[in-house]
Amino acid sequence: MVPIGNYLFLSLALFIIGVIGVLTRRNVIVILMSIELILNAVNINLVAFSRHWANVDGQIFTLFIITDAAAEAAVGLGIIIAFFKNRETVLADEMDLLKW
Amino acid sequence: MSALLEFLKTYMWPLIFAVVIVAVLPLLAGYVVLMERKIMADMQARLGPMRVGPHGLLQPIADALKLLIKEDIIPENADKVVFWFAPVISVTAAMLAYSALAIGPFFQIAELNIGLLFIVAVSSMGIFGIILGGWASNSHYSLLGALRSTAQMISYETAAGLALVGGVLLAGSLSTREIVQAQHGGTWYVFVAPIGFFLYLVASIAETNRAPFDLPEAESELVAGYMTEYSGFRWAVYFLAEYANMIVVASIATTLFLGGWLRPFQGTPWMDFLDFFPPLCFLAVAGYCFYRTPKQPEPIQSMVMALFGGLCLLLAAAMALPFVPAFAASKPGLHGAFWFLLKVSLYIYSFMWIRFTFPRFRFDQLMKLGWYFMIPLSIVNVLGLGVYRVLRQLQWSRWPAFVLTTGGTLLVAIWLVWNAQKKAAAPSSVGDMTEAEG
Amino acid sequence: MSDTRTTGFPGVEQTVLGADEIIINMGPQHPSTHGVLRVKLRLDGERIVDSECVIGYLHRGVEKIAEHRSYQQFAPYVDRMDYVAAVSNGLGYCEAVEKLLGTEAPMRAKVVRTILTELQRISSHLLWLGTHAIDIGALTPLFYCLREREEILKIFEKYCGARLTTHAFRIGGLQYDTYDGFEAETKRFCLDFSHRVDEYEALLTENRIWIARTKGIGVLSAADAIDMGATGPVLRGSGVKWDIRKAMPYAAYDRYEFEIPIGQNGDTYDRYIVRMQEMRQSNRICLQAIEDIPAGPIMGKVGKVLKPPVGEVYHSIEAPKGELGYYIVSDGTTQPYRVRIRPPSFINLEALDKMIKGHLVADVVAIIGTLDIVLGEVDR
Amino acid sequence: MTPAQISQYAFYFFAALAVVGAIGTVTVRNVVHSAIFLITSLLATAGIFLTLGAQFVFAVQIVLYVGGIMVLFIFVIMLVNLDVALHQMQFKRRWWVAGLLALALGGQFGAVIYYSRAGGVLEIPAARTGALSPQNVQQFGLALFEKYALPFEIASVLLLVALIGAVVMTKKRV
Repeated sequence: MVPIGNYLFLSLALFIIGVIGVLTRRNVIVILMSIELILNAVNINLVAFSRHWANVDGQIFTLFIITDAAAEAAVGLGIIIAFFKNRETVLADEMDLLKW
Repeated sequence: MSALLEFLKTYMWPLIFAVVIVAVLPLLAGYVVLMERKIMADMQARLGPMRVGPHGLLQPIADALKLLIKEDIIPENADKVVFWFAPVISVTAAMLAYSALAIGPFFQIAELNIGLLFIVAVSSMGIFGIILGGWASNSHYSLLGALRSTAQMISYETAAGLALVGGVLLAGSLSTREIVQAQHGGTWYVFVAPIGFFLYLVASIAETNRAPFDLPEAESELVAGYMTEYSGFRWAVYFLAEYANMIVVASIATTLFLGGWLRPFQGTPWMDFLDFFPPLCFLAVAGYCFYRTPKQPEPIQSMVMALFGGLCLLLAAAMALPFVPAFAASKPGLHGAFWFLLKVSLYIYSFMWIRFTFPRFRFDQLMKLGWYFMIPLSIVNVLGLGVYRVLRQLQWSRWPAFVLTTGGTLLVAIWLVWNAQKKAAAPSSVGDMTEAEG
Repeated sequence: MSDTRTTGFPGVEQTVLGADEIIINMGPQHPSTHGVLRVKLRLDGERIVDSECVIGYLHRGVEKIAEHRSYQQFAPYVDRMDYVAAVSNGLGYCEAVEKLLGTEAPMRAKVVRTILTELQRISSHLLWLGTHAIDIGALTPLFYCLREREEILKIFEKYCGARLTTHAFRIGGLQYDTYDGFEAETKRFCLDFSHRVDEYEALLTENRIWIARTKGIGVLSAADAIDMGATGPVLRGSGVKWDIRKAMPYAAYDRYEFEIPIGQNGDTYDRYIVRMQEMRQSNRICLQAIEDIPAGPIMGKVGKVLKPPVGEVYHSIEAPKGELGYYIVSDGTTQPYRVRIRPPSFINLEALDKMIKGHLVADVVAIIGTLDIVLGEVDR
Repeated sequence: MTPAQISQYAFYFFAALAVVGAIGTVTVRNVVHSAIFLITSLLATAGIFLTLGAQFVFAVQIVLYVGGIMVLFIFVIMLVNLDVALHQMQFKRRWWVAGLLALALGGQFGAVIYYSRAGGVLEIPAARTGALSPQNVQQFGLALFEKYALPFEIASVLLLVALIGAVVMTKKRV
């Protein structure tokens, strides 16, 4: 049985890589994908603790997080498409107007 | 080393089954293609492949060899790595799905308690093979074909998934084995949920991109869709994935709606003579092969024909084995596999029949059918089956419950069709075309 | 996210999501443009805003060739225009020259010509039906159609030795009399054929997908059809009752009873129905004609060297695709001074732009199919 | 090799795969490749769920995350123009500042985990009532529809809102 610390370190690694992606990349799509990575890291934590405490609640929260990720992806990608239509770019630092 | 041996010993049967599936599936897919060509030819007043082997029996092997030794063309500016592994994703997804399917009570790689969900999940991965292949080809035809294909598969996967939920609701389990066992002695779910079966049939045709939903490969519009730039063996791998997927959806439908490996009329004693059907069936095929053997034009063809006859004879003997008391235990495994594969074949035959009969939908019509008809109806179907279960729990007998729920779902279906027709409102009917002159 | 409308249409260098219009090329090597037609489409998303036909890929200068051939020598050339209806082409040309000469073919020749031309109409429509169906995605009708077409081609082959470019008729009548068993074979085919049409109709006419793909697609109003000069099934599909076989009878058509099927809405489905009915009517004509082929000579009185008087003539017939007209000017020599051909496909093709506007790209395939064009005839 | 051992090896394999996929996601230039790496990472995570005995979450992860969300991502990547974006700078100008900050954050979290493990906080608790049943799906379903019925409904409303929002935003002309 793998100790829970290992799961936590894995989750941490994914989380940090996700954060680095969000902070350093310019492409909004990659930023969104990095956010997915972060959510994923959280999911690992939840499931690991769910087994740790022998309680299914953590897994249910995972389901909610995945639902949330789907909603976020739909809206986020919708915004990207709408933005791309108007400005023809997907770079975060060019999204510098509050309206267009 | 001993650890490895122990591993092999523990998982001997699953490993053997896995190897069998990986080895046999391409051959099987090849022969499904041959059968498709033969059936198509029969329906179109032709003979089909006749040259390679007697009645074209060796055609799949010749085709595979030809594809293997063809030049491997990768288009310029293509994304080579993605181009290389996209077909592999497709075929892997299709093959992985077999790991949870039970071909007979004995032949199953892994019994999973999320069996059906696992199959759906894994086969949804096949989309990536298509979309990445279309993208990596660096061709507009491919990309457009891939996007169409993906949009279509996602839309119809929803309907197919909801249709499956109906069946799962009745069985009360996701495990393929338990679903089949739940139908044992009772009625197959196709008779309890005919609308669910119909929905799955249509959705699975669309999901496997076959006519009349074969828009991604609409030859008259998009050449060959996402496969346009593929040739040689990579193309064959895509083709294999397509046919493997067909077998997967047919297996799912068989498991969930057609009673899996169960013999028809399992519960009725006087129908037990059906037990003799499997060996007799093979015996008849073998007899026909031998009857045709002397009529072949070439001696080598006669030999191959006799070989096939012998093979069928062997299979007949295998099917007759359970009637020997010493081997009676092998009956569920052997006959189960026979009935399962027979049902799968019939399901695939209906695919082919539909393909050769209907024209192709237009893309917007296809999407409309998916979103405005299939998905609402499958939601209502799930609702109806839920009501059916509750009614059965309330000690209703089968027929009133069935008529009530299926009738209700059917009414919704009619309403949906009627509504769509009202919306489309064709300008006027064609009426009588001819008029007598003078 | 079904917004696939501006991605990667073939022939477009860059696709930008915001772009409103793109231009794509269909053909000349497209599998369903029936030869070498090239259509430039301007699209708004997948909807067609504008189109332009580019033709001439199969131009062979048939009209010019005529000026350097004697009248008889030119006769085989017309077979190469509408190569799926060579017999009809030959009939039009022979009758035009006969008119110019002021002679007429004997009755027996006329009846045989009528039978062969009607068989040719059936075979042309069969080929149209098969390819049209396969364009829309129905695989099977093609093979049924080819099966029956094969019977017709066998009759042609037995009659004149050729299947496709038959050169069946001669100026002044026929070169060959009918072969033994011609009547019996043709009659057997005709009696069988009406059931075959039922078979095709069983596959398509009531098919919901077929109706969805053809009804309301490529609508051409009667007024537009007349303005564009469309003829044949395209015109009749729009509800105009115009058939040269009735209006200005030629060959032996005035001897037989038949009806002119017309449509109402002028859409692809109506044209399909019209052609199906036309096959039945052609069959009916054949059956009537085969019953009594008058005895007598097969060749009228025409000399070995044809020298028509100075003058001009226009003669048109109802070819399977519409009005096929020949305008011949004679300067009194053995060679025509000018031959101008009015090809039905070429003129019907003009309606394409009107018909595909506002439809989807997938409908273009159906609409090109319903026009029943042969590029050999369009380009000549 | 016992099943426990297998699941141990599987964990390390999937963990390595997940980390490699994640690194690939944020570093490669081509967005499609980035998405492929992310898919790898998500699939590896699904495998990790399997080693944790969460079969239902494993299936949901593949169906929803990989089969749904990632297809959406790839769709959008193909809709927006790629060729231009390829030649642009992929990282922000002061990326190293952000990177350092993120690493510092990671160091903190790592220290927390490390010391709590050393301190025995992460030991299997004595109060644990029993192992998760192998009938994961049943347990999951019961909890979801009894204890968490309301959150479930709220989540579905959230999805509906997102759906409508996405449709409205991407409409051609609002």
